[in-house]
Parts: sequence; C-alpha cells; structure tokens
Amino acid sequence: MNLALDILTIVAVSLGAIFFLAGTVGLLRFPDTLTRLHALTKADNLGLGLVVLGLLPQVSAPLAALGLLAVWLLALLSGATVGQLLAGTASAPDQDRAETPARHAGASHD
Amino acid sequence: MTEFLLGAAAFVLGTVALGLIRLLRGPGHADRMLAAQLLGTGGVAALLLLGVATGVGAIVEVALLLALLAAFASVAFVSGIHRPDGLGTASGTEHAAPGSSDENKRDTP
Amino acid sequence: MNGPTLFGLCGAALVGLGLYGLICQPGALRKILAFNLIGSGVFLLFGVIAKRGGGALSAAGLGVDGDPVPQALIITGLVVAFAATSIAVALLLRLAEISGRSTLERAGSGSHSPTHERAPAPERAA
Amino acid sequence: MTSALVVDAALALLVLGLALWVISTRAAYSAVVGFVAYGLLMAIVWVRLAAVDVAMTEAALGTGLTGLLLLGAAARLAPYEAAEVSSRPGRGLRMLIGLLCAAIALGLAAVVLMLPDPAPTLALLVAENLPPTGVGNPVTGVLLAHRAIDTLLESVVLIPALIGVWSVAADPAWGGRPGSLPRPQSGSALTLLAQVLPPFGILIGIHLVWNGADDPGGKFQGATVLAAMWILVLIAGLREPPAVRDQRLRVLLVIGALVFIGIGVAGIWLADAFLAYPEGYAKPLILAIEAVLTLSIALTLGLLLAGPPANDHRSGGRS
Repeated sequence: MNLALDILTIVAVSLGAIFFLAGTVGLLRFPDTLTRLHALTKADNLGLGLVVLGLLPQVSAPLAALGLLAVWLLALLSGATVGQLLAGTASAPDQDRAETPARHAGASHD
Repeated sequence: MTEFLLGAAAFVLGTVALGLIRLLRGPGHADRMLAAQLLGTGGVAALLLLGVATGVGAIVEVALLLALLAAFASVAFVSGIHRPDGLGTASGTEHAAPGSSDENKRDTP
Repeated sequence: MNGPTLFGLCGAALVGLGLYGLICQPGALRKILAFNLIGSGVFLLFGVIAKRGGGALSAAGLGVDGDPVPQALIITGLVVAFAATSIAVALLLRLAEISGRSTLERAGSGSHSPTHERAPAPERAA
Repeated sequence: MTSALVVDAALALLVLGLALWVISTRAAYSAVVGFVAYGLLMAIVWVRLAAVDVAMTEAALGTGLTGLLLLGAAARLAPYEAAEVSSRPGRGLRMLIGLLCAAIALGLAAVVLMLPDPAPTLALLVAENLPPTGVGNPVTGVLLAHRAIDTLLESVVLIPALIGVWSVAADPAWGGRPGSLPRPQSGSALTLLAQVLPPFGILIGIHLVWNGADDPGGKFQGATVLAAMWILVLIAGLREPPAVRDQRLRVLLVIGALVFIGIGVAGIWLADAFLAYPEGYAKPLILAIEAVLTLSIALTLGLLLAGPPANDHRSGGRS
C-alpha cells in the first residue's frame, strides 16, 4: 500500500516536472506571445496540479492536504484570469512592437 | 523519498529558470511577464515539494501567499501597460502650470 | 561549502552589484531598484547569520532552526524598505511631472533648464 | 544532503543572474519585471534559510506590493527614459567603480567565510524566555515582547512615510483621492478576479495573523495580503480610494500605533516598564495589539501604493 502510494507520488511528480519542462520549451520556442501564453497556461496549471496530486499521499494531516489543494485552486483561478488579461495586452496594438500578428486580435476577448 | 522530492524541486526550478531566457530576449513586455509568471508557478511547485520534503507545513503557506500575490503582480503589470501615455493619465494636478491639460478640461471639451 | 555559506556569498555579491548599479545607472528608478538590491543583500547576510545561530541550537536538541532575533529584524527591515521605496517613487514621479526628467543630475548638463517653471513633458497624450 | 545543495546552488545562481539583469538591462520596465521575479526567488531562498516568517513577508511585500508600485512607476516614467542613456559615466570610470564595488563584495564575502564557529546566537535566550509571553512563534515573541520597541517604531514609521507620500501632492489636489493607481477598466476579467479573489485573500490574511502567534505568520504578512486585496478591488474599479481628508480614515490609520503606545504606557504602572506586559496577560495583549495593528498597517500599505492625492477623473474634480 505504502509502496503503491510512493509510486503514485513519483509518477505524478515526474509527470508534473515534465509539464513544466514542456511549458518552458513552449515559452522559448513558440513564435508569438499568444501561442507562448497558450503553452504556458496549459503547462503550469497541469504541472502544478500533478505535483499537488503527487504530494497528497505524502502528507498525513488532512488539513495539510487541504492546503495543497487550496494552492492549486488559487493558482488555477489566478492563472486563468491573468492569462486572459495578458492576452488582452498582447493583442492590443500598444508598445509591444507590433510583433503580434493582427489575426490574433479577436482571440482574447469574449 | 525526501531525496526524490528535493531533486524534483531542483529540476522544476532549473526548467523555469531556463524560461528566464525569455526575459532576456523579450521582445515585448508581455513576453517578459510570461517568463515571470512561469517562474511564479514553478516557484510555487518547488516550494510545495520542499515543504513536503522537509516536513515543514508552514512552507505550504508561503506557497499559498506566493500564488496569491504572483497573480497580483501580473494584474499590476497588465494595468500598468494600459496607460502608455506616461504621467498624463493620473496627474492633472498642477493647473498653475501653463499648458497642463487638466483631466477636467479633457472631460469637458 | 554548505547552503548558508553559499547564500552568504550570494548576499555579498548582491551588495556589490547593487552598489555598482546605484552609482552607474543614471535613471532614478534604476537607482531605487539598485538600492533595493543592496538592501536585499544585507538582509541575506542577516539571514545567514540567523541560520547559523539556529544551527548551533538545533544541535543542542532545542528544535529551533533559526535565530529569531535577526529574523525579526529582517521582517522589520523589509517593511521599512517598502515604506522608503514608496516615498522614493512618489518623489520621483512628482519630479518627473514637474521637471520632465527622471534623473537626479543638475539639469544644466542636459537639454532641460532648471529655470523653467515646468518643462513640457514629452508625449502628453491629451 | 547533496540534492539540497544543488537546490541552493541553483537558487543562488538564479538570484545573482536576475540581479545582474536588473542592474544592466536597458529598459526600466524590463528591469522591474526582473525585480519581481527576483523577489519571488528570494522567498524560496528564505525558506531554504529556515526563515519561514521572512519568506512570507518577502513573498507578500517583495513580489506583490513592490511589484505593483514599481511597475506602475516604470510605466509612467517610460516617456522620460530616452534622456537617461546619455548621462551614464564613461567606460573608464565605470571600470573603476566596478572594481571598487567588487572589492566591497569581496570584503563582505571574506567576512562570510570567516564568521565565528560556533556562531553567536540569541536563540537560546529567546527559547528560554518564550513561555512567559504565551506565544509559540519565536519570531512573533521577539517582535512583540522582547524587542517590542523596534516593532512599535516600525509601525509608527509607516505613518511618516505615508505623510511623506501625501506631501508631494500638488496644492490644489490636497484632500482629494489618491491618484497613482491605474485607471480602472470595466468589463474585463479583472473585475471577476477582484470579486472572487478577495474573500480567499481576506481569509488567508486573517489566518496568517491568528496563526502568527504560534506558527510562522503575523501581522505584517497578514496586513500585506489584506492591503493587496484592497488594492485589487480599487484597480478593478469596484470601489474608489478614500479621500485623504476623511477623518475616519485618519483615525483608522493611527489607531494601531495608538493602542500599542497606550498598552505600552500602561505597562509602566502595571508591569514596571514601558512596553512590558503584566504577568499572565502577555498573550491576550499581544493578540489585541496584533489585531488593531494589522488593520492600521493594511490601510497604510494600501494608501502608500495608492500614492499622493490627485484630482483626476476618479474624484470627478475637486469642488
């Protein structure tokens, strides 16, 4: 039982770390701000979620587990809103040196 | 297990640090902020890993604070970027000076 | 080489870097940033001393892992540094608003003249 | 132990790299973004140095509030930046300055390497004298019982800072609403965030203050979170910042320091020393001081961010 939980931890945390790596690669390799944002929000939400999932079996107190989940929920909430806001600035024609193509202009607001 | 969790923390920190290359290259401010945002989430993950690895529960609260306020910094960034016209938006205070287009004047042309 | 020593060296380097930036960067906002770096380097040195002090104790089995006195001082310092930074930023914004400059040097060396009541701020989008 | 050292080394390198970026990059805005990232990393460094209380303060102040303050300033100063580049010192002078700064850094590094072993410490004294205060968190004990005078001065010093910020207001704007916050934008995701996040934030802030007696946390950390939530609501335009001439506001700003001083002065008669607590009442008094101080500090921090009063569009003109 204990071993199974440890394996779950190792698998989930490793997967989470790989998602962080993927997000970083996306941030570095993708061509413009909005695609980078796309890569980033997916990667960090999922990466953090998997890390939290992996850590859950390792904490004994239920309150500590609640704390871990709260961190993830908070990151999800703020990540989603901030992604939305950043997309708004990336598509707005301001000083971002016109490197964002116009075809993205409508993609950020709903 | 402790060793594995510490290693994972180092790995996550290392990868998001790699993302800081985006901070160097830009080109826009939004790209730089993306790098900082990734560092924020990665930092939260690393803190959680460290907290569980060392068994110090309070570290999770640091992560909670970091998650809460990293979002706040991004909000600050976004609202700052929306006023590229410098001091003009929020000043309008010195109506003694000639040519200072006060906010009042702007509102009632 | 252990962790605290590593961070102590890092703090020393931060003080040096911050000092260089404080002197060499002409923009006042950059000077504020550099000053904050110096402060943070000093806090880091304090933190290392706190950690070392605690290390001696946890060896004695008291379960304290840091000397709380320097730590309390660091918290005080962080808050005061924030207050000082906010004053500096307010002064700087007002300076730029009145003189149209964001540097501290005497205006005679630049293109603006100190005798002007208020140099026209660039790019006022009205 | 080796993985721990790898984490520490990676952190130290990252911190130094970011500091180098903050110092050397061309645009002030990029430097400030670097500084925000730097604050984030410093919070992790404090955790590694077993200073969780400090890590919380750094995460809250260093990343959140300082970030907002400096990002706002950088955005507003951007038009003036072009004139700065010309006035940098020459190459030779910079080399000389660099050498001198390196000498200072090396001197400090030598001090770090030659720190006495075993390290001098007050932790033993604190641990011995903690039980009479009734609090379990040694840092809170030091802040509010053993070194209470420092903490008093610190909470008082925030008020002169606020007066300093207010005093740079232009004469006609005096008494109005603070005007340095970004103009609110309606109908964006920001509104949602400002409605959903503050309940969590207030909960976390109160939790930090309450928990600060026995676990890491405390009034500064809690107050910073509360201030951040308030500012978020102001930025989203859901509320307006209060006018600085508001009497109730001013009472709330000073009440924390006044209660602290009042209890301190009462200690002269009740416990034979300024800022001493009567036997057995240390913990309730400390909690009371923390509660009012939290309120005052949160308000002060928020108003420090909101900047000097200005009669801009928010106040609808001063009449």
